[in-house]
Amino acid sequence: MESTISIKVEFSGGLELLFDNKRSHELALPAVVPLNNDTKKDVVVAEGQGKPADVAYLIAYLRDHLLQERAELFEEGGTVRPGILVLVNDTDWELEGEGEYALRDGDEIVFISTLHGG
Amino acid sequence: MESTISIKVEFSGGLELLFDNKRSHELALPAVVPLNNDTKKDVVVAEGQGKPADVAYLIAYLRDHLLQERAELFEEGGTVRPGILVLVNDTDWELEGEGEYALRDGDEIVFISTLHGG
Amino acid sequence: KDSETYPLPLEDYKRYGRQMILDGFGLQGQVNLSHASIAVVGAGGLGCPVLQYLAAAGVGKLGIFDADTVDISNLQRQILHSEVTLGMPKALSAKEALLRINSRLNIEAVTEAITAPNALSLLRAYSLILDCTDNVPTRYLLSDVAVTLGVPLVSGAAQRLDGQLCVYNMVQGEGVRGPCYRCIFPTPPNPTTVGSCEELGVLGGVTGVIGSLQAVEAVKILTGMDQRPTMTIYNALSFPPFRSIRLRPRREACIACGKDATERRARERAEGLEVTLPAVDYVQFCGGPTPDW
Amino acid sequence: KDSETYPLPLEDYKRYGRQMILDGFGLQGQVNLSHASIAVVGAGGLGCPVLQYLAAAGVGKLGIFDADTVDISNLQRQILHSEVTLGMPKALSAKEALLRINSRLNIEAVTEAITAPNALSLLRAYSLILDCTDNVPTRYLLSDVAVTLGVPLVSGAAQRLDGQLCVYNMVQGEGVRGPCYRCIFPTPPNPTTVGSCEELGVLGGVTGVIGSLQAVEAVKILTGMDQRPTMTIYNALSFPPFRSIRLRPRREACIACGKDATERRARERAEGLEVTLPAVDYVQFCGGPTPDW
Ligand SMILES: [Zn+2]
Ligand SMILES: [Zn+2]
Repeated sequence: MESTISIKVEFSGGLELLFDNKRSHELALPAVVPLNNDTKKDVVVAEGQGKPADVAYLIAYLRDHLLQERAELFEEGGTVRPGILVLVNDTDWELEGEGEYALRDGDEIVFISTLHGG
Repeated sequence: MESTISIKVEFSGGLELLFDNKRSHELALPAVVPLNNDTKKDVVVAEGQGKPADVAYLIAYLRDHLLQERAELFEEGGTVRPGILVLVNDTDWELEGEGEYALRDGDEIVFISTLHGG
Repeated sequence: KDSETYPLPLEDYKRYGRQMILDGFGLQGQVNLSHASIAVVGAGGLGCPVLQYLAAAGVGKLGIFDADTVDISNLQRQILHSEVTLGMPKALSAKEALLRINSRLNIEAVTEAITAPNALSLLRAYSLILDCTDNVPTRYLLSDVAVTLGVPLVSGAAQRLDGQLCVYNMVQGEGVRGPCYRCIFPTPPNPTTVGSCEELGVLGGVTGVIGSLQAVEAVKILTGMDQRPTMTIYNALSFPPFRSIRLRPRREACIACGKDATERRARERAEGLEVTLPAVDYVQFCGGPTPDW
Repeated sequence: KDSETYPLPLEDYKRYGRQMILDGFGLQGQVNLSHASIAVVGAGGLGCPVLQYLAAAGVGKLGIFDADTVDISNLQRQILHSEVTLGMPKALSAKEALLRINSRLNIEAVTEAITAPNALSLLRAYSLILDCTDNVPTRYLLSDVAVTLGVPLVSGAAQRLDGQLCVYNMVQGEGVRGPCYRCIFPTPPNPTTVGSCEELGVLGGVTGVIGSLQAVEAVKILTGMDQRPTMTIYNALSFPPFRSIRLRPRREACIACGKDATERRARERAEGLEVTLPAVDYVQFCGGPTPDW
């Protein structure tokens, strides 16, 4: 099956600076992805060896394909670095299973860097 | 056909005072309604004599069933009184056909009274 | 000689540095602000935070228009006025407070009420109008003035725990402007449907939120940051507390900004006549004299 | 004798009438405000509008905590300070400005920096803490203090054209409290990922929006209006400019507000000991000394 899902990604709190200064991105992701979140375009997922694209895969995908520089400002150990909050359709991702949340067509995922200025 | 649709209605800018001081209402409306927006519960719509429930019907319904007092503060001549802006899923209703917009299950309609204070 | 070399006095680089380093603002943004003239109509709950932030940001000229005097009941939210300026015209009280923040400000404080006969001449010198007023007839009048003078109108309103923000008559690109107030509300509400702050009350922080948003919009317009015709509404008790709406385009039939009115003004200009407002009796059009605010 | 008959001085009915007539506020709301003590930590971009609106609203006691002095680069947004108070401690400059607005205010101006050793004793007298600071270690410290003292924390932040607002440790009903800052951000960011206002800049109006929202939240808490643990984020250039998020519940394993920490504090209280903060070196925990803001 070669189907893809379309999602919307937003960056806020300065994270957009890492992504070409664009806050809003529309992405098409493969519906089924490797268990190890390998994001190479030509990777083949063997029958029964994949999982639905989830937020953990999205984080890897953003790091590998959209990030312009300094990956450590966004990703750390397979998840977002400390100080970044993730929203799944305007809900704190902790309520949705964090990285294991399986993306659905039309979902909106927001990455917010917490601010400290006053 | 006896089907109904569920919609969410919000009041803002002081209009909620006319509706039991409740900003948020969940409503179930008949999917098909009389052409004349008769909102009586037992009205029978003859085959081919109805229309899909639209915003004009919703305004009549709110006036007849939810309004607590002083209908002229909400409705006038089959539409909202001057100074009230209507949103269909966060879009100005003028872009959606105003009263003729056919409601869909899950729609959110917001009625905003324009404010003048400073 | 400095003014030949540098587009801003040297001390301004230090004073306004925190905003000049913003993307899309820069030195040019600060130069734009320093040359801008903004009319703030109403020095009450909304006008106070608006004036404060525009003064602090280094706007070249500020016009303060208010015919009221400071009353004790204003102090709960009108944070430029004080116990010491009770009874003073608000425009003068605000001017005094602003000069404390920024002594180099050029301020025109007008204590005359803005009316249809004097509005165009009082506001002609300004490149942007901020509506911080508290009554319906003046809101329609300011919208018509903005359309007639071809300047954007940043409109704020607050009552109880509710606030609204909208930018009218905004440039959208090549000759295209967003809707005016009349495009959205062609018919004024019946005065009996309109409450006042005196009757309804208002929370000070709510006026602070909306006034600050107006100041942000003004800076965005003057520095040329991205701008679309949207309306934002706020309620302190709702979830979500804010909603933003994309507005309709301008109405062809609008008596202020529609086709006929635009042609009339073009004709007046071509004939060297004074450009005029739509022929409307604002007070009667809005159903009678302004209620007591 | 008046004070026996009336819960408020008579002039207050006039001065605060515009908010006392609000639904859910009323006379009791004003009485609550007049008895409240609020600690505002940071008298900078956020603290200025916060203090202004809380002072105007008639809060009984305000604590202003800031160890900085007024610099010319502050004046672009910190609207309680002025050219006249350059070089003065911000806490004192702010106090002077607030007393002009409301001479009856009871203000404690503290120019000592809040640190782990002095935080509990400095803040113990307050029923609500507002975080208007500009650095990571102090944000964690204030959250821990709020949890330890059992008071809500209204937290604001602003940088560039972005702002964030969140209420932590909020009472949710019978013994249930919302998450603390550590529940949401258990691990502090690496200092190299954190910019300062000096490096990144900030627009004055943005601090006005967030500070005003903090003041509204404080009034909601003190008057007992509806409250849920949500976070609101703002960007002046986004559409929509505001987003609000429902937050997770508190974390059982949180080192500040989780099960173990709560039991430790209960034990300390039972044994008549002084209640203590989590054993954290805030500066080291956050990866080194505070950057230069
Ligand atoms: Zn128009
Ligand atoms: Zn916690």
